Order: sequence, then structure tokens, then C-alpha cells
Amino acid sequence: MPGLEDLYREIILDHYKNPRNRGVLPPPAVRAEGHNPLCGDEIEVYLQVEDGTVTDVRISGQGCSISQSSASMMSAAVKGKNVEDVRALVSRFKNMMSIEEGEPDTSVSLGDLEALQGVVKFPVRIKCAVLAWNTLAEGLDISLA
Amino acid sequence: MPGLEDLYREIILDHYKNPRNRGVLPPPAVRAEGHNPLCGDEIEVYLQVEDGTVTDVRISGQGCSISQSSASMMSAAVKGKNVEDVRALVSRFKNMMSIEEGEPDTSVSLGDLEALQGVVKFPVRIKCAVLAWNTLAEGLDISLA
Amino acid sequence: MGFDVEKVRADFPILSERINGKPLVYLDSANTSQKPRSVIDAMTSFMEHGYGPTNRSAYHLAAEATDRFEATRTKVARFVNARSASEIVFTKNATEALNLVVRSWGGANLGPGDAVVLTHMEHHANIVPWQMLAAEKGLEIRWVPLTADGLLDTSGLERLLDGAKAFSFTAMSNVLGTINPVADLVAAAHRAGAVAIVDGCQSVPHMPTDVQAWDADFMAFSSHKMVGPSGVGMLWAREEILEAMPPFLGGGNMISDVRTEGFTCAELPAKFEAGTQAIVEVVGLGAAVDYLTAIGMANVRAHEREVTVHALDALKGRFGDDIVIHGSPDPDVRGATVSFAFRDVHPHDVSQVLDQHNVCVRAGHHCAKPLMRLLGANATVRASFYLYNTPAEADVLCDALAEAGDFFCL
Amino acid sequence: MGFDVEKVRADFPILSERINGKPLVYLDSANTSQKPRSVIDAMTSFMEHGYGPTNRSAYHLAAEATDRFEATRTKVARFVNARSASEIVFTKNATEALNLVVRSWGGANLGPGDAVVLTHMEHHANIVPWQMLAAEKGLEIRWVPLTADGLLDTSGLERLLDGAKAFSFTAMSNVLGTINPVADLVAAAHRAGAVAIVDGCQSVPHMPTDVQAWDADFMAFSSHKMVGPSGVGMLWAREEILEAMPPFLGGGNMISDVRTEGFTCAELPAKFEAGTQAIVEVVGLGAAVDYLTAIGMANVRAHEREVTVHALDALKGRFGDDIVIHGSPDPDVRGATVSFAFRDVHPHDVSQVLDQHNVCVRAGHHCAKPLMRLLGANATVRASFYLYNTPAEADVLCDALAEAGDFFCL
Ligand SMILES: Cc1ncc(COP(=O)(O)O)c(C=O)c1O
Ligand SMILES: Cc1ncc(COP(=O)(O)O)c(C=O)c1O
Repeated sequence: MPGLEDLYREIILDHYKNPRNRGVLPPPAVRAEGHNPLCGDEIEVYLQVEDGTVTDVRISGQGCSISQSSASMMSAAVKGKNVEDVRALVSRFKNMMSIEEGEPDTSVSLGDLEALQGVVKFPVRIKCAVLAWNTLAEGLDISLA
Repeated sequence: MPGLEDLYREIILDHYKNPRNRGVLPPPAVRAEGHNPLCGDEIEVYLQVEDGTVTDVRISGQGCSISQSSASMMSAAVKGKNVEDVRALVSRFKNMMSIEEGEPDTSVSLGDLEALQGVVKFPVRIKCAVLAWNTLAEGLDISLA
Repeated sequence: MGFDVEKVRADFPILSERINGKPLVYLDSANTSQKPRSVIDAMTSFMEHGYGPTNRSAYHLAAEATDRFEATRTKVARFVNARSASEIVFTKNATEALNLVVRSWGGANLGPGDAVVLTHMEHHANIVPWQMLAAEKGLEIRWVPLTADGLLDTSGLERLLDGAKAFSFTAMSNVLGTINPVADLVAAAHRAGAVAIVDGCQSVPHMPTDVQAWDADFMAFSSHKMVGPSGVGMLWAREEILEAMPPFLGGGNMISDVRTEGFTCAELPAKFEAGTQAIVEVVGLGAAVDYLTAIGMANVRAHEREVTVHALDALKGRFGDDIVIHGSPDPDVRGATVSFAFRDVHPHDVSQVLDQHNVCVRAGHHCAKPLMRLLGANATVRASFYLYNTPAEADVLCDALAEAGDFFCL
Repeated sequence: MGFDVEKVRADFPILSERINGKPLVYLDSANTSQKPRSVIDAMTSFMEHGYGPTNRSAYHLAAEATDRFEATRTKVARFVNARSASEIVFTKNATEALNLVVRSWGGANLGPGDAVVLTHMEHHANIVPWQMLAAEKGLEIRWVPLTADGLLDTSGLERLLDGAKAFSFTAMSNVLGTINPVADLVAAAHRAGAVAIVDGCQSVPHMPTDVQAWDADFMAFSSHKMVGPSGVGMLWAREEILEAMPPFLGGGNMISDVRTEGFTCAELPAKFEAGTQAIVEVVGLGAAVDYLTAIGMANVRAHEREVTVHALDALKGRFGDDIVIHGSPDPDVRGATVSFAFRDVHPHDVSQVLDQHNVCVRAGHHCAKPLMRLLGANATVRASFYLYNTPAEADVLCDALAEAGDFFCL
């Protein structure tokens, strides 16, 4: 059985305890909501998209260390990126979480997010890690609709 | 395991092959209908009740040897009896079939019907043997209503 | 790829039972099938070592139980060639699956005057739910008649389907053994704009199934008839249809959120799986699917065809006009279920004599009373063979039948 | 009458599992319980030697299977003190039983504007079916609030029940452990002319049950929570009420006759048991009832009370203000289910650390989201004890909790 340290890397605990980009954004920023029916986690992602670029992002909601830190790291990773790159990152991340098939696009860099790789060894926690990303993807869809 | 001869006594096969009182009775005779959902057996009992006496009885319908012979023997046993005695006989018969509890009223004579006692060793057939009797009881209820 | 019936028999513990010194001749698999060692062991060892809740708790015992549970869904999906595992919904039996379709799909899509087409050979499970909805909503039910040989009489099918919203039919009759031309029937339904619902209870356990090749919309089937545990049934349906349907039973697991003001549904397939599921049974079903897959459904069908041909020949050869076998004599359009009338001996009495020889057959209406009325009988004797039955067992059936004749028809 | 927990533990094979060399500490029985050897053996040996269809075929294998099946009904009836065995209906789980009540009884007896009273501590299984019917029929749902201690606040009950047609409530909360005063609640319902429906899922496995003493109208409960197999639930209801209700699922077994024009229902309890039942599981449930009966439900309750007192003391003693235990601290009004919040560590993370010690608890909303909102939490950690748990296991829970604190709150 993998140990706790495989799951809870230091950088994850850091993002959990000091979440980046907490808060809300007023309209015209879009708001997307996700929840994990298994554990009751709820997340809100606010996205400001201007000229094809995610200029700002905020996270609200409650959740476990994995879902919260994943959201925090995501917010840091996508801010300032253009929508295409963000989508590529979502795809790369889900691939790492082994819930998207196919060869990973290794040209997309995960950076700190690689710390979440250990979650794969704890299959029930994958949903926690992915919650923010699915909600982000929904937010992108809304902002482009 | 009990043998076939325990179930199919000679007198039973005789009533099966030569059923007594087959047919129908016109109104004002009452008609009651019963069926056994397990095997699809259907029976109709026609009763002529006059001054508290079953003056005539007829049996129609289809069924297995046990249900048919039980019906035939029943028809022979109740014809001419007063309603009270018929009810006592129904009760005594069900008691023999072990589906009515309590001490049997041994003053009521079963006569030929005792041949059906072997059915008790074949629990699934008890419903076959009792079908005509339940239908008879219903007919009595109708005729007195 | 050799199919060895003796090896198969050895896998089923109950088949080595002796009662009064005589072997058990189990010819009632159309009713419910026996279970192989691998299914029994999968259930037992799961309860001894791995039992836990599914889709609820997060500890590893629960996670592994969930994996085992969901693995069965994937196996079942592959077994019937569904597009994805989320097209498989677990129910308690095929009856619940059919009720689910009628209530959820029918409840949402049918209204007064709408017509639903059934066939005259349906099982009560594919009749009564429709009658209940029909009484509530004022639907019209139309019935496809049968030929003298017990096949569907499709000569007027187009007319019957005209304007109909649904066509619900069995892939194989549980009384006559008739194998229906499912793909053709689905195509006819679709041409008329009707949804095609297949009752796969009798076909799935006995021959290869390909719901995509059929192009069907729904299929209901049962674990207990395909060497799997009791207490589980399955509904397969096209994902888009399931997505569009309202839920059936309400409760835990099928929700995404619940507030005092109302609830929202979970994603497929959880949406249709309310409450704690038949966890151990679904795990056992996985072993059953593995078992049948390893043997190969084409082999099962070929073996049953052989036994059926032998049984039909033996019965006709020995009893001639004393026996009336319902359904088609052509083994290409029938499965291994053989219903018959024997002289004027009542089926219940036939079954009683057979039982003295441990020959287990069903005597009755087989939950198909409208068909019985068509046959002009209250009941038939039904011997149904499966992968573990042998031609020799058909001979034992004949011997026992001969005795029934002697006993009742002297 | 000595209750020996070590002897009890020896009856449950899974409790001697070692994972990474450490014992399994199963504290999730409010979710689903483990199975004793006698239940597993009853199922296995039935499948190996006695499996057959119930209530359909007439040969002795089938007759004996039917006897085994029906014997369980009698045992269950005795276990909850029903008036007769035909007051017990087998379903697939308690959720189906509640849906049955809502659809059949509610469908026939409730109309626009009618009020149904629930409590704020109900499981989704006793909420969502009502919400579905309410949306369809325009019913009003009223909610009994809770006190700060997690008891029902009955101060306004009379007003809430005024004009209501049904009062459906749990006998024991699956989150707070609260034991509700069922007889009083039933009496209040009846005074208002409302039918009283009891969710017995959490109470029946853990304390003596007497539906006649309660004077209730319905009770739903589940086999898998009372050391029995998965895949079976039960509905108890007063015979007159069941008689008057329309059927729920349609199909085989629940009919007396079927014609193309319509069907008639079978007698109780078959009327509510459509299709092939969970035969093996019901047989296993019989062994579960025997097991609990032999131990004595008063002994089960006494043992759990003792473990609960120990657990509450240990948690509070060790963690003081770092732990918030939901529900009442009074062991007389609570069962062995203990939900809590631990510092600011998310329940999911608590459960993860506990899992490293093989301590199995549920972290989540426990299918009671309206209650969660009341508690102001998305989730809680829930440790639920049963007859096979020991005070020592509560200590292991505390040790593991301390580690979770160290890990997350340095
Ligand atoms: C109080 C309560 N009611 C209903 C249920 C539903 O029971 P089941 O999942 O067996 O249908 C549960 C358990 O999940 C419960 O705890
Ligand atoms: C053709 C057919 N349909 C439906 C059913 C109902 O299946 P179950 O009893 O498993 O619900 C059966 C078997 O009983 C059947 O043979």
C-alpha cells in the first residue's frame, strides 16, 4: 500500500494551507460550479477571459486537501495563459490522472502539478483532484458560448 | 421421498377419470370460480342451495388429477348435506391438508376423502387439493349473501 | 475450442447431487439456472475477504469493492457489445429493468391514445408493466400474432407498428423456444418511428448477443438465468436515451445534490441505481460472465442445438402422436426450451411422475398466460436445457415420461 | 446470556483479515455490515445443494427452495413482531421498499396540496421518492426541525402534522445516531389522521423492534445492514394497508391472471414481489436473522451502548475542543454511530489517514445532505460500531486520529 507521503506532497499541503486565488470575480467573469457527490465537495471557479486569454481566475468552495490544493495549483497555472494552452493543460492533467486515454502531449509542461501524480495510487481521490479541472473546462465552455 | 402411490390412490385416479357431477347449473344456482396461479388450474363450482341444504352441485374447469378428483369427491360428499355440515366438512378437510390449525372435529366423517391425505406429503400439491374446497366456501358465502 | 459437457458439468456442484441415489436431471434452466463453482467461490471469498460498500466510502476496502463491482459492469457491457459500461444499469431482476423502461421512458414519452406493440408470446414481465401504464395513461396495446409453428406472424407487422411509439418483444420465447429475428424487428420498429425494447432474458444466456448489431434501444436481462447469482438484473440502453430519461427509484447514489426544495440526478449509470446495490451478487455476476465468455457463447448455442435436436427426435420418435410439442421443429429458429402436452395427462401430474426420477421440469403457464390461451391450454410441461445438460438427460426425460403414460393412461 | 464480543468476532471471517500486517478496524456498519460465517455458509451450501426456483415449479428441489425462502419471511416477521408473515414483502433494498410505499400507497392516496411530513435528519432514500411524487402531484413537504443536540424538535410537531396525510421518519439517524421516540411519533401521526412510515434501516440491526408496539403502518429496512446478504430489503406493513394498495412493479409472480385485456393481482405478499426474487439472498437473510436472534437484540444494543460510551469518552477525553461530535452525548437516546468534525482537517483527509491504519470510516454526506446543511458542513467523519466492534477499536480510531492531527495541523 502506498504511504501518505505519496499522496500528500509538501507542495500540496502548502497549497491547501495557503490557497492561491481564493475569492470570487464579479460579472462579466463567468462562474462554473462543480461537486463531488461522493464526498460532498463543492467548488466554484470564476474565470475572466479576455481576447482568448484567461486574465483572472478565482476559486471558492469547500473541499478536502486534494481538491483544494489541486484547485489552487490550477488557478496559478492557468492565470495569464491563452485558452488553447489552458485546454491542453486540462487534457494533460487528466491524462496524468489516468482518466483520459491516449499518449500525453509532453510538450505541455505540468510544473508543480506533477506533485499530484501520487493521487493516481489512491483511485478514490482522483475525483477530488480532477474536480477543479472539470469545473474549469465547464467555465471555459461557458465563456466561449 | 414418498412414492407416487402415496399420492395417487386408486380412488383418486378413479374420480379423475370418471369425474362425478361435471357440468353447470343455471341460475338461481350460484357460481364460484377459483384458480391456482402456480399451475394455471381453473375451477368453477355451481351450487344450488335450498332451505339451508345443498340440493345440487356441479363442477366445471380444468386441472390436474389432484384438483379434479378432489373436486369430484367433494361434489359427491356435499350433495344433500345442510350448509352447516358442509362448512364443517370444509374445515375438517383443510385440517387434514394441514392448512387449518387446531384440533380436527373428528365427529365429521371424511369418508372417501381420506384418500387425499397422502397429498400432505407433497406440499406443492396441497393447493391443488384445496382449490375446489376454497371455491366451494366462496360459493356458500355467495349463496347466503 | 472443444466444448466438453462433462467438464462443464463438473463445474456445477449441484449437478453431482444424488437424491434417493439417483442423479439430478435439471431441466428448468429457462426458469433459473444453476451456478458454477467459480461464481459461488467469487461470492464466498468476496464476503470472507473483501466485502465493503461501493461508491460511497473512500478507504481501500471500499475502493476495491467498488472496483470489483464496476469491473462487472465493464464485463457485461463487453458481453452484449454495448458501446460503454455506463450503458449498463444494474437492477434486481429483468422484471425491474422492464418496469424501469416502462415507467421512466414510457412515463415521460407516452400519452393518451399512444400505441405500444407487444407480441403474443411475451412473458408477464413484458406485459403487466405496460398494462399498468396503459390503464393510467390510456395507451393502446397491440399484439403481434403467432403462426401455427409458434413463430411471430410478421405479415401484418407494418400495420401494427403504424403510429406506434414502442415495440417491446422477446428475443426468445420462454415457452416455445422460438428465436425471433431481433434485428429485423428492430428495423421495422425504427421504420415506424417506434423505440425497440428487447427482452433478452432467454436469449442472452444461450447465444451470442450484439446490441449494436441489432441496433436496439433497450434490452432487459437477468443474471440468475445466465449461471449468475439471483438478485441482479440488467438493463442495457443507448446512452442518449438513458440521459434523456427521468430517474426511476429515488434515494441514495442516484443523486448529485439534495436540498429540502428538490434534488438533482447523478450521472449515468448511478442515476438509475438507487440505494445500496446487490454488491456481492454483482461481483458473482462478473464471475458468471467470465465463465460464459471463456466457454464461448457460440459453443453454448451449438451444444444446446445438438441437445435440442436429440430431445425433439427422441420425444417424437418414442411418443409419436401421444406428444404435442409446441413451437417450431426447426432447430435453427428455436432454442433449447421444449414445451409439450403429453397424451391427456395434466402437466402437473407429468411433472410429479418426472420428479420421482429427479427430472426437474416446470409445469404451468410459465408466466405467459396470453400465449397459453392461444395454445388452448392452461399449462404445458416445459423441459429447458442449458450448457450443462446432455442428450442422455433427454433420454431420462423420455423414460420418465413413458412411466407417466403407464401410470395415468392404462 | 453472556455476550462475548471475541466469540462474535470469530464468527466474521473478514475480521481476521490482516492488511499490511495490521488488523481491519471496520467502523462503517451504518453503511453496510459484514457477514458471519453462518450467512456465507447458508448461501454457499444452498447454491451447491439446494438451489431452485421459488413459487413456480412443483418438483421437490423447487418446493424445498420455496420452503427455505418462505421460512425467512416467517423469521423476519417474528424478528420485528409483525402480525403475520404475509406482512413482509421482500424488495431489493430499503430504498426500493420506501419507493414502493411512496409510489403505491402515496400514488393512490395523495393528491394536489396534500402534505407529507419528513424530518430534517432523513436519509435521501426517505426524501427523494417523496420529492419525485411531490413534483408530479403537487404535494407539500414539511420538515420537522432538530434541536442543537441533534434530536427531533417535536415542539411544533402537532402544527406540522395538522392536515398531513403521511409522516415518514427514521427510527435512528444514520449520521447522528439519534434514536427517535417512534411510538410517540406514530401516535402523533395517527392523532392527526396521518399514516406513519418508519425507516428502520438503522434501528432494526441494532436494537429490538416491535412494529405492533409502535403501532406503525409501514417500516422499511435492509438485509445488508443487519449481517445479512446484499441485494435484499424488506417492507413491513399492516396487512389491510397492503391489501388496499395497488401493485408496484408488474410481472411474473405478482399476478393471479393475465389476459391481453388486463391482469389481476396475486394475494399478499406475492402481489408486491414481481419477477424472480433474490432467492439465495433471502435464504442467507434467514441465517442472519437466526444469528441475531440467537445473540439477542437486547444484548446487541447493550454491547453497542457500552462501546459508544467508551468511544465518546475517549474521543472527548483525548481531543477536547479539537473534536466536535454531532448529535446527543446521552447514550440512552443514541446508537453506535458517531459523526464528528476534527479540527479543521477535511473528513476526506481524516479518512485517508485512518485508512493507513485500516480504520474504515465513512467521510462524506452520508446520503443526508439536508442534515449536512443544517450542521453547516459538506461532510463529516462517521465511525459506526456494531456488535462485532470493541472498545479497543475505538482506541485505535483515536490513535489514528491523533496522527491525522499531527500530519495536517503542525
Ligand atoms: C436511515 C437509512 N435509510 C435508508 C437507507 C437506504 O438503505 P439501502 O441503501 O439499503 O436501500 C439507509 C442506508 O443506506 C439508511 O441509513
Ligand atoms: C422471457 C422472459 N422475460 C422476463 C423474465 C423475467 O425475468 P426475472 O424473473 O429475472 O425478472 C423471464 C423469466 O422469468 C423470461 O423468461
